[in-house]
Amino acid sequence: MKNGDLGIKTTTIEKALEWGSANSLWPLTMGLACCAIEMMATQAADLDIARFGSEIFRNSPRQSDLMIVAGTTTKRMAPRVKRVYEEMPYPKYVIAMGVCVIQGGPYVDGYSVVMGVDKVVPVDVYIPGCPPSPQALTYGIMTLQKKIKHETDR
Amino acid sequence: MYKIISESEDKNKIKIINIDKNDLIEFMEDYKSKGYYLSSITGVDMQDHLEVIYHIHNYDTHEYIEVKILTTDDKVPSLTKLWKAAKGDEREQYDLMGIIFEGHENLRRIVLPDEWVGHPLRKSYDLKKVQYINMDSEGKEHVSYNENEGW
Amino acid sequence: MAHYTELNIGPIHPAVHGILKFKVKLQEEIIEDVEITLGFLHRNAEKICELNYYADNMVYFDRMDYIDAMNMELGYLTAVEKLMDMEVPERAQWIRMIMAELNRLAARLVGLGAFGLDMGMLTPFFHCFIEREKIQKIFVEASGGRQEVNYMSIGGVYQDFNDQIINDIREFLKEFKPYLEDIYGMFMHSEIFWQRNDGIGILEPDVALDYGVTGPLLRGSGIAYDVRKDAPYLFYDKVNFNIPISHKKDNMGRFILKVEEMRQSIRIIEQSIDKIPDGPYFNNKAKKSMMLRLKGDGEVFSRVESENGEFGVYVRGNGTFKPWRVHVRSPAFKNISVVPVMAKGMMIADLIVIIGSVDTVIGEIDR
Amino acid sequence: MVATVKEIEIPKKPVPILGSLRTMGIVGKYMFKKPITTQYPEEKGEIPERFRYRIFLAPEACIGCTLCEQICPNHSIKMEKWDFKREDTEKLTIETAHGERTNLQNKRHIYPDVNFGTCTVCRQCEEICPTDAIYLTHEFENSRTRNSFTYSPEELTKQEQDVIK
Amino acid sequence: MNLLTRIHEWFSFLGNPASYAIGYLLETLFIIMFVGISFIALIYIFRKYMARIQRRIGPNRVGKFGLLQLIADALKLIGKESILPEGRDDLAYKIAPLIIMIATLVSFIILPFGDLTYFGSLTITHSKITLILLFGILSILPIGEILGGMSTRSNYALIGTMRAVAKDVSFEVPMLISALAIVMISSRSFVTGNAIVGGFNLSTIVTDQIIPYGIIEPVGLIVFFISMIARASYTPYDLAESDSELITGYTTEYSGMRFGLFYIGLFGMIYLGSFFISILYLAGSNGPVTTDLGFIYLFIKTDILVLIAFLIWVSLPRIRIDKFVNLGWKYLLPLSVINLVYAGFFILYIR
Repeated sequence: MKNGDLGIKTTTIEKALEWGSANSLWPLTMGLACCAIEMMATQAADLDIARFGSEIFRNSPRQSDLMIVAGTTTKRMAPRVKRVYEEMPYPKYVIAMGVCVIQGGPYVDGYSVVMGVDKVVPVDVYIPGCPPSPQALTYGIMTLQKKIKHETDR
Repeated sequence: MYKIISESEDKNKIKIINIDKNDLIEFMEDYKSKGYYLSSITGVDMQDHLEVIYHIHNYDTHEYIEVKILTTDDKVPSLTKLWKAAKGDEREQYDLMGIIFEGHENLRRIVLPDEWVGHPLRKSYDLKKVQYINMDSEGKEHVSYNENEGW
Repeated sequence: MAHYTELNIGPIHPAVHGILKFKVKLQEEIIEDVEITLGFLHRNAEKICELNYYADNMVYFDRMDYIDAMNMELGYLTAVEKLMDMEVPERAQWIRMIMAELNRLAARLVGLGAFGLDMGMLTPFFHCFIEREKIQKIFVEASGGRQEVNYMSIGGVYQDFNDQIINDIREFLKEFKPYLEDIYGMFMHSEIFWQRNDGIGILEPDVALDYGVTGPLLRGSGIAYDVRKDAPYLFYDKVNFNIPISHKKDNMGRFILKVEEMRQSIRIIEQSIDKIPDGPYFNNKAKKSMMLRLKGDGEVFSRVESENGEFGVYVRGNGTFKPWRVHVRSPAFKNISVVPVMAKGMMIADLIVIIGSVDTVIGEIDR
Repeated sequence: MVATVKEIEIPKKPVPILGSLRTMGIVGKYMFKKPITTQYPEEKGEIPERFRYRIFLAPEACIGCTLCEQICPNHSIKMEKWDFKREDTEKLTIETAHGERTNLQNKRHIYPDVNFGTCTVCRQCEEICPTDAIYLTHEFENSRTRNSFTYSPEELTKQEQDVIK
Repeated sequence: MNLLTRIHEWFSFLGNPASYAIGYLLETLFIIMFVGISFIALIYIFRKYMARIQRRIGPNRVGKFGLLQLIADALKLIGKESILPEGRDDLAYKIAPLIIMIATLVSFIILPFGDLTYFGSLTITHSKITLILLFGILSILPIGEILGGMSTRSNYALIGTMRAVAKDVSFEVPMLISALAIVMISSRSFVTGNAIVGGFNLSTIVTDQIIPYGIIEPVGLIVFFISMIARASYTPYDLAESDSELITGYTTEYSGMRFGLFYIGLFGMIYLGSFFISILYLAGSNGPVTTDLGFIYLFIKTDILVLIAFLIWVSLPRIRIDKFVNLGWKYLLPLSVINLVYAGFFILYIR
């Protein structure tokens, strides 16, 4: 390859940026329901999520990279979730935490719950559990990091 | 003077007083003057009629009383003039059960958007007819039966 | 014509403890009017309860006040057991009481931590969660669930206490007492904390009663109303504890009162842990293969003291396996309705503190 | 009635600056204490025995009674046909909460199929199962990048790393 | 001997004009690089320190002990999309973070850093009025805040800006007056008791500080410290970007690297302030044993101050805006004036 130098260089830069965004996922403080408390517990001392660089929970969607949809997304909330998602800058990632946001969870019979947040925003990683324990959420974040670095396809 | 139709007890030893719905205001005014406060309002759909159950509570004598009225035309008098606690409760019961509280100054839906069709806690509410909500750029919510127009 | 700034606080905002919208009319920084919009977490639990068997509905009650799951379960169970005329063995009742108080502690800890965060105090939050984690470990040991425990069942509890759990609870209490004083000190020694809370969010007792407010908010206004004393359920009439009240009527009084209640909870647990008798932890009438075949008839209204106040459950049965109507008297729903009264004329920063002091849980408000 | 009402004591207001210094002292004290963090992926921390997360199935014990399907609050469990070869399991003895059971049969050959995307881990199925065929385990590392969480009866018997979705 | 002449010596084969030019350039680069590296170290230390207080571990996965965490953060912020909000004031929106960043960096160049072995004095700016220059540059910072807040047309940012302005106005004055007291004291030599020229020169202030001025006028130190934390908008005075009320105040609408610049400004301000205090009140680069290690002394003093500021950040709640402005005008201003009068009497006494 004669003119491949440039290609190698760009991939290296891309790799570096990927590495950067994988290791510094600043989550948005968006607790919707029960899972929010477990999200807070993940942030707290026992299972310090700061070890992975996700220390800073940003309040403004403009400054966050990761939206952890923690809790039931109701039909009234869905447009707002969508709007918040659109306010985030690229590259942005979404974790669906808990079964309510995966497929409706305990509220599948109901009339006012969205059956899966992936109908509203594109989801990168799904974490089942009701609510997922902090360990499970940490594992989910690690899965997301691997996904950003193209290391896994689980 | 109000007339007590019948008295009984529920399984938790709470006194149930059945009265006519036209006597409600008078009855509640009397009990308010005795030091009772409104605790909760429950609507029960009995399919041919609605039951509205008021739980009132006296903080001094520790007495709980259940007041039950029946209505066949969904309309009952509002208690907002007596207790402010009724404001939220009545809105909620209107929203979910479809009980119209006459005299409530702000009888709007509280947990569902204004355009929502039907009252979900009614036994006749069809859960299979799914409604979807969307929001326009000004923050107004719109409800439709079409899946593509909302979530 | 005065010029107003309109500020939407919520639905997603760090200060509202969940998803709730406050539409605030501001004149400079002074609040003229607050309008509350609810319903972003309306999960139709009451409707689903009508479609399910009695035993299934525990799941939905767990998720109402999601940080105080045990008391929610207790509220439902006391109602349903009365409806079914089911007796609960003594051992199960003591276990329930310990678990309910432990969960009250856990819920209060979340409240304290979030209250600190509302004011920009970063550290108490972490210390609160360290202690809460210990409580959750006890829950896991007993029931298998961390937060939404689903531990109690109709006629008793799912799993028995073993010696290790009792030891763990004792150990936890021993460590927790000085830690609680430390956390309390972190707040109380700071004069800025006093500035932010002293005389802020005044709630007059007659207003509180008019709005149907219960829990620490009502006790903070000087009215000694606690369901545990008013209409004792479980064995609350067999243990010694105080109902703290405060005539200060403001945030400060409520804060001290909440911490005092935590101390009383510790007292209750300490007393009841010695009193657990031997015996069955389950009523055989509701044994596991019978779970689907429990019938209820009649109507019942039962109330318990949850983290936020009087949590009432109205259940109507019609003789079948499924309840006809389940209604919840939500304390936080009543409590949040006084926020506009308390916040009027205050500053925007005070509103945040007031919301933190009312300590709402949205899952219970919208249900 | 043992519960008594007691008015709380309001402590004195702290002195400005000195009070804040005292707060800083209490907060700063913890700098010299050891962190309590569990380094999760390497050390799992102690997981209590009763901790429950993922559902597993012991197919030899399942008798296809559909009780779990009925009790599940949100219909996560569906019964599904599966040709599981029961070799000599009719003679198998299984110890259950109701004592020992022998001669277990699954005449309709139906086994539970769990949708873990809605399962709330409420443990009612484990509780009601008469033969303890369905049980919950500590397995919690099951996050996916795809929304496919329906476990067939066969997958329910496998470990998480063997179930590739 | 100072850094400039040292570099000039290295490059003297190029002739005088060229070597001096290179000298200035390298010197400035050196300081800016030093400042940049210590920013990174500072943020890393802050995270670890805060984690330690909260009984956590802090970042430790990226690189050894999480040392590469900040680089990952920076790379991410660079790679991030920078959203331009609709209805913005374009120029103001884009220039605001730059103003903050440049003002913070430039102010570091003015500080007298003291001596270091072999290199000699590290001070770059040799002016007689560095104190005034520094205050001049510090007063540029609010402009960045105001531009950033007003240009985005968000209500949160608007209220945040109002607060930022109130903060800057009410704390600039006590800060200046307490600095004036220092000028008064330093304009009379301790050693000889004679009047000396150059009270507005930071270098002179340092060299003349045999006893740290913080011991002579503790009131001034406290006033200055509080004002410094307030100017740097740290808790308890972080009203302008109070997390729980105003999302992030005037930076609410900023994303990507533009936000990163604000973020650096936040840490830069506390660093600068600590340098400033240790120069004015804690005898700067004067140390007990040798003057050769002056820079190290200054660095240690500064870091201790920064750690104290961080401890205040993590432990105290946020003050309310009216009390905050009251604090500035009703308590700090009179205190600083009293301090000024006291300084006057002090000068009379040492004569």
